[in-house]
Amino acid sequence: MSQPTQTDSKNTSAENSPMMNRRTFLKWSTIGWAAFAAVVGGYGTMVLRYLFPNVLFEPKQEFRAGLPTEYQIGEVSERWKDAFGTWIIRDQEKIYALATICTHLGCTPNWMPNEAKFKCPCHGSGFYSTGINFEGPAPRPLERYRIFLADDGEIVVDKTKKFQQEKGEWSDPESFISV
Amino acid sequence: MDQFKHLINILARPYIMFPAMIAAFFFVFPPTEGLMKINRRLGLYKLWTNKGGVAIFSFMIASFAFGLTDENFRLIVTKPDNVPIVGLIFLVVFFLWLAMKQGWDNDARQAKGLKPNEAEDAKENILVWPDLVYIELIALVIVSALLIFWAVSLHAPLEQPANPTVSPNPSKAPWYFLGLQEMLVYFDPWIAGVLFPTVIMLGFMAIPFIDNNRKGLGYYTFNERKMAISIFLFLWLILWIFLIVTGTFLRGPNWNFFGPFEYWDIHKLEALTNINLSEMIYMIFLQKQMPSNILLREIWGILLVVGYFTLTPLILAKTLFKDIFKSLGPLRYSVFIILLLLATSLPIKMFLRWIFNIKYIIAIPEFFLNI
Amino acid sequence: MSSGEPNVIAKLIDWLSKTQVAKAIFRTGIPRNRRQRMTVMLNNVFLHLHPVRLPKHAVKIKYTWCMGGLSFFIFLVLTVTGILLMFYYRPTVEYAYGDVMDLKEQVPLGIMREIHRWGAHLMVITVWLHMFRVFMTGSYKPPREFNWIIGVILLVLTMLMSFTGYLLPWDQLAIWAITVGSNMAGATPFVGAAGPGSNLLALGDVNFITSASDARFAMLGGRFVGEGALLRFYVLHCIGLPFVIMIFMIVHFWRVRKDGGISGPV
Amino acid sequence: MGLDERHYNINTLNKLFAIVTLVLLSAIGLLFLNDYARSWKDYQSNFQDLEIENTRVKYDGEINQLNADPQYQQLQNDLKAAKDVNEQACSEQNLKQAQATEKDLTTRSEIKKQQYRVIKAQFDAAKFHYEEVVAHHDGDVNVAKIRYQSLEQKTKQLNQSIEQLSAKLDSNNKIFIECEKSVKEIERQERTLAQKANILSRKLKKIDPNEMTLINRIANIVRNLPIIDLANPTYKIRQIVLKDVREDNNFLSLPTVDRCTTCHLGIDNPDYKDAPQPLRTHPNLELFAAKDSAHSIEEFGCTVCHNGRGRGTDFTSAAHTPSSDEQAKDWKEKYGWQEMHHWDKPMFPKQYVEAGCFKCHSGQTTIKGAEKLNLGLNLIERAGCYACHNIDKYKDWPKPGPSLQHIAAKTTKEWVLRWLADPKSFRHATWMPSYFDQSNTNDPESKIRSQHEIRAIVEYLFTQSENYKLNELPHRGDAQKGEELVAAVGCFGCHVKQEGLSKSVRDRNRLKQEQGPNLIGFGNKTSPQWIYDWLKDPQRYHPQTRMPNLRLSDQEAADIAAYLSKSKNDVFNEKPIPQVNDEVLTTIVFDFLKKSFSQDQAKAKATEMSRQEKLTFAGKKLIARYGCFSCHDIKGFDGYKPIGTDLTEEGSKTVDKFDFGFVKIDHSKQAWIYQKIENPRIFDTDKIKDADEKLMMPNYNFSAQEAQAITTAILSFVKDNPGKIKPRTAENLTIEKGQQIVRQFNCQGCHIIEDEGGVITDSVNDWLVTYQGKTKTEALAMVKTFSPPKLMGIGKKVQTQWLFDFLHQPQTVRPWLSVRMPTYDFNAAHLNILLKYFNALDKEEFPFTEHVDTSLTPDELISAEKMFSKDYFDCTKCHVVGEQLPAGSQETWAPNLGLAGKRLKPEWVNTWLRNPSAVDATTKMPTFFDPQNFEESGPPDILNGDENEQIRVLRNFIMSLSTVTDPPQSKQQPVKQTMTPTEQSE
Repeated sequence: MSQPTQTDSKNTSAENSPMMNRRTFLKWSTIGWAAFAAVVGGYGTMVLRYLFPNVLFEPKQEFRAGLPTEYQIGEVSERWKDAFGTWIIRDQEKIYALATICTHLGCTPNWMPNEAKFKCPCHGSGFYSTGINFEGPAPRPLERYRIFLADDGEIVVDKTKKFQQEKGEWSDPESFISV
Repeated sequence: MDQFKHLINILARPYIMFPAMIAAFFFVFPPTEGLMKINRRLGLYKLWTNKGGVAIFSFMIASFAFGLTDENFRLIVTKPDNVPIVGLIFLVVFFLWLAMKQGWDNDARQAKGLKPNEAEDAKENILVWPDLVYIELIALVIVSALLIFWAVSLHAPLEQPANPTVSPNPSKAPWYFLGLQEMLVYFDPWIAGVLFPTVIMLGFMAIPFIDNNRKGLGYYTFNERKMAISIFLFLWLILWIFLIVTGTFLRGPNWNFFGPFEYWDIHKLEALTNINLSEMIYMIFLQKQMPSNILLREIWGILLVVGYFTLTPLILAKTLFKDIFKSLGPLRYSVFIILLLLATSLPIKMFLRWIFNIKYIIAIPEFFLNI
Repeated sequence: MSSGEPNVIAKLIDWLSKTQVAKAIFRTGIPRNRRQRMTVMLNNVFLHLHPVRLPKHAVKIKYTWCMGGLSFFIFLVLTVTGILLMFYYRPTVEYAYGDVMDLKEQVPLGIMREIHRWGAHLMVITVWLHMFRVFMTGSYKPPREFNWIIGVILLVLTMLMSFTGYLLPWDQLAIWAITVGSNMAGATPFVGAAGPGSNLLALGDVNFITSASDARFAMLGGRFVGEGALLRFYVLHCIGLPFVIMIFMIVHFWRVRKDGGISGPV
Repeated sequence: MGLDERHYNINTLNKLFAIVTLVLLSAIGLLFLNDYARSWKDYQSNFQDLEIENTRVKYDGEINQLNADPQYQQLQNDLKAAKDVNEQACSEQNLKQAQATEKDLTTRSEIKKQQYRVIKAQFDAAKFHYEEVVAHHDGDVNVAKIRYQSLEQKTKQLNQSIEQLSAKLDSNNKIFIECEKSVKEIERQERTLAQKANILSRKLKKIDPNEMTLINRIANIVRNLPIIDLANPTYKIRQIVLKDVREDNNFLSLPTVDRCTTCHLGIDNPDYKDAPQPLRTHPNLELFAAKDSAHSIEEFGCTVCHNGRGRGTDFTSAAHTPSSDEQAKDWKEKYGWQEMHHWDKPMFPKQYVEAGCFKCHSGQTTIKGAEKLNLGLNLIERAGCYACHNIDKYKDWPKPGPSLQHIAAKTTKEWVLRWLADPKSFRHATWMPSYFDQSNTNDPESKIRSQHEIRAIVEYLFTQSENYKLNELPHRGDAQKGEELVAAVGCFGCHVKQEGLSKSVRDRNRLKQEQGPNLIGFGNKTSPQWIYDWLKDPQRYHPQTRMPNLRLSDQEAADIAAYLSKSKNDVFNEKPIPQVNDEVLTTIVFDFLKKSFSQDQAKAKATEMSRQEKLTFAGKKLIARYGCFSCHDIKGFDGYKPIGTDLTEEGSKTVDKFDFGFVKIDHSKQAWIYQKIENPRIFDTDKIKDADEKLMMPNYNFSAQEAQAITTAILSFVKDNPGKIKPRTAENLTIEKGQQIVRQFNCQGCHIIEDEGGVITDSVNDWLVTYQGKTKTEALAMVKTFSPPKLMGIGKKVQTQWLFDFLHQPQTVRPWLSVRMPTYDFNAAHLNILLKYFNALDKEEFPFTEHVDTSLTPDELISAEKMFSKDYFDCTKCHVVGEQLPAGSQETWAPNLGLAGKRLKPEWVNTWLRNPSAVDATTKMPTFFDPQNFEESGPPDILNGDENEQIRVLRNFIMSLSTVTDPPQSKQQPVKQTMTPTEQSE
């Protein structure tokens, strides 16, 4: 029932006032609605920014692991095994951080220096010092953590990011430090 | 008996079950006249009669009862959070039958030149008080009673306290998203988890604007809307409900597939090593080194994907979907066909995986862009 | 068979319905005649969601399956049980699990939680079936296109409601289901840290989309499913999404009536 | 108009709408800016500039050093040369063949690997399937087996070919490695040498815009823009969350969250020592903040020590507290500082910062690094604050004042009257505080009342004084000898005898010397007979006294009594004693009576009493009021509770619980406490109070420095339990208990224990000069020998049983000492704690019995005697053996070896002989076995020159010495046998 009046008012608003300048009309309403759109955008931005707090109370996933020179070439360091579940290994060209979680059922393997391998005590999976699995039921190599050098030259290991060999991620520059 | 269960376990494997379902689907819900004829000849429409309904439900209840005799089946089906899905299966089948039955009845009436049942009914007006209000009240009471019985007989699950360092194997999303998780097997998360849900939502919203068939409003019918119903049911039943059922009941540790009567052995291994299309072309066919240029490396896949979304619509418009193209017009048709092609990309990717062991058609891990 | 008693009761009811109080509340008397049955629908704020009369097919449960009505009813059940649950539940990582445990073990009629959870599952199913019915009767066709869109939005909201509620018990099932679910958000193109194109949104060496600034983070309020996620999901589950869903429901019901009532053959 | 059904002109509405929307838009802009502008961002920006500057300076220094390093120059040249050589060797042509082969091999290997991965996965699955089929019998075993075996075969083959290929590849690639080897090696050396510079340059590239690429420079700005700073800003709030350091928040123990480092950015970095605040380094990095310090910031945060509001990130909300009015003014100008009223634990101002230590270190007697707090605690201990104010730490401490049970035997009423009226006029730095003539009682009326109060107290004291029969003086004492004795036997370990003592110089060592009273004025105070009686057996007069028995002979005691009685204070002695005015006395009595009776009854009762009755009645009431019984044993006050406020949690009281009266000081806890200590009655100023309502805390006349120290200590008494305190292990608890006894009995007055104490040394020095005729330099050289021994490593050194016996009943180890180890009245519990304490300090097991065979074969005995003799080590040159005094000069004299068998632990003797200076760096014992050249150090002609054998045999010999020559010092009569070196040398 309101149909006719609606169309009426639409027509009249523009034409019916002789002194009205169509240009001014457009100008002001453009400014008004543009500003209104900006306001709505501003509200949206407010909500968006509000969703990102300035501080987090999450447990630390990064740890500092000393200077690269503290690791010998060919060494499998167990320094951070208990505290952070990480082995740091240095070979001829690079340093990388291996997760101490067996890919079979999540046990913690042991490093056997004499046999130069990781051996999982649960089901006997074996891994080379590179993390590649070679014996036992483990379906895939151990995972590597993100590793990089801090400003002061110390190694930082970031456990939030993992690299899996079978996905070809070990060539990612963040998965090792070249020395 | 064991042999029989073993057979079912094998038949339930996705690469057997899924093609079989698709094949059967188009005979049961024929989208075209041709298929409709086959359907008639095979007498499949008889499913949508009372007798057919009794048959369907007897079969379902019998198989379910038989399944319950098996320990592994029982274990997974009676898991508290899985019970709704068992209910879902029965409800969906029941309402599918109900809708189809009324549809075929109406179709039969219309074939005789009569109006559909609903039209007959609609001639008469009924006061809402008390008929409808009372019916509704009864429905509410039934559902309330059902909920209370359900709540009393089945505890809501509460597992170990949350432990962010130990993930259960398998870790499953809530059941209504298991379809998406199942897609994750075949697609990267950004497709399965973001692109597909968005497209599904938008696609569903677009249905009223794509379907310009004015027939079939306000009454059940199949014949008048074969194509629409067939496509909708394909998406909803096969690509959504069926994937949820698979994800819930048939996916075990390490997201490995397990038959309904199979023990969820955490040690089960499957050969899951797949090859990217580019690797296949360069390393297996051409026996060459992979080019270092990404674009050059993935050009085949890119061509394929672009071709799929540009050439296929054109070809289809000239052949299979000629009529549809005509009735929809170019704009509607493009939207329709893109949505449809996106939907069919899932089964296509599945088949590529099963047959050619293909992982990604385009693999650019450098930009997290894998298709 | 004494005919006296029912008469007494009937008289009593009759008398009661004529009191000023009853009139004040119900306006209409006992809906006995046609006029009264019509006015009762018009005069009652809740009943007037319905029209006064309907074509016969629309009253038949065979046609409607009552799924829309049931979805709404379950939503109300969930609202009530949900409000009750909030009295005993604290959304912090320290307490959440224990509180849910206590609901099961200690809180009188803590079975509210079971009703809430199964009701939630049931609502997802009824909403799907409602959509299925609407499709099968072609009810999305003009003039009801817009209401179909609202319906799809309500469907998505229903699933989001269920998804956000899934985390609250704070058990292994909960956090890992949400972890799996939320990891997908992390793969959103451009704004997800693990999504395609996220590394394009960088200037020089400065990455702008990291695990602490992407879509997943906004959703979880943290880099993992932790206390931030629990609180955010709780707030969304209890206030945010119900508020939105209610608005859409109002529009949905309004449009059902305005678009010509329940669909029927033309 | 009516036709349109319109009222407003649409154009006007449009305009209006546009304008209000623009206003709203600008409001939103303002909102964002307001949110963005935070003062900590400015500090972080300043810090960045500093950091850049700092890094640049360091980098430049590093580069200059490198350039100056000839080795580096050499490497650069070498590198150039090696590269030139390489250009030839590694030229394209030479390597063409190898490169082609490499490419081919790599491709082949890659393809094989690809196949291997697929086949391996299939093989694994087939293997599992086979196992499963065998186990469950559900399928064809043969089919599964054949598949499994064929795949195994394939896997092996593939693996083999991959290995072959990689072997080929390795041998092929050798040529590359070879040709680049030298360059790589040099480069590696260069990298090692320039490591620091490289790290610094990398850092510079990250932080210094001048070193950045253009895009990074833009990014560096963009990342900190409003809104965008959600992603990856450099301006960040830094916080330390510590789950194990708890913050006490009204019954809730919450994890500490400190954001102080958001502004205090250089706090743990030694490079910012001179940076402007808030960026400056912590002033004591050795103990605090630094990573390897005892309180690293990552482990302890800030507020656990400093207090304040850890979550605050602006100057005021962090609850900073200025240390002076000037600073407050300065802060107001600079930072807009305001006092934070809504936080009960504002930061400690700088001068009281040590108050934060106690909450974790409450068990320790001396808190290392907290000098002011230690002084405060020691002052509390010495002044006996704990007697009136319950402080949990001092629960078991003895009363600080002397017993007044037998006061009539010690002194006269007149003396006590004068003394109470003004103790400082007798000994001007006495620890007895002043009760009368204070700021709230110095009006004429109060003065008269005070006189009567004193009179009443004295009357009561003397009435209750019990009979005490003093021992008769056996001899006439010789005051001069007495003076020498006081200097010689060690009285100055705990006492001073000084007129006109200045209180401002009382540091912690001084407090040790003031363990007992200043030895002046005895002539007025008491009789020589009492002094004699006291010296002979202090416990008889006052069973709880900490004054030990020096085992003085009758003559010695008499001499000292004579000497001390000589000291008199005539001014004091002539002070008039006011007359008693009955009216005033009655008022006092009445004031007390009316608390229990009605006015009329009280009046009646008061008038009924005789003067004497009034005096004793008022006396008792007054003693109860002033709490004299808290410090002194007074008859009739058993079961009376201390009168002062409990101070155990005084530091946790909120400011509003303190009554500041009309005193215009800063309304803060520390200001109040300081003021109270400096003038205990000040908060009565301008208040109208009845005589018995007035504040009565006595005045100790503490110096400003002391008041500050005590304030620090009282502020530190809090109820917070941060959780992360020194672990309460049995060992630590033992040490704490031991320290308490050491403190109570002032062992450190004479001995150095845990690197502290030995304050007697100065007086020993004086004694050497005055009475031994040594020159100052001589005295300085030998003072160590003549002072009581340092108690270091006692647990390792001394046998437990011997130590027990010794503490119970000292015997002479060093016969030349004039200073005596007195006999303390230790009970068994004390002794036990002390033994455990000394053992725990050295981490020795307790109880511990060592079984070492110290027997000698006849041959070994001969060798041992040889080594012991003049020809070899000449042990008797320094050591006393039995009654034989050493031959060498006095400054090298060393303990009696005759006691070694019973006294020393054999293992320790071994270690000691091997290398004495490793045990005690300041020892005068020569090192016979040079640790640098151990194998060659011993005499070659004994025991075949086997040093280890020599040490063992010598040890066994020393351990057996007591049985070889019977030492004259018998345990039963150690007192009489003491010889002074003077006697010996004559």
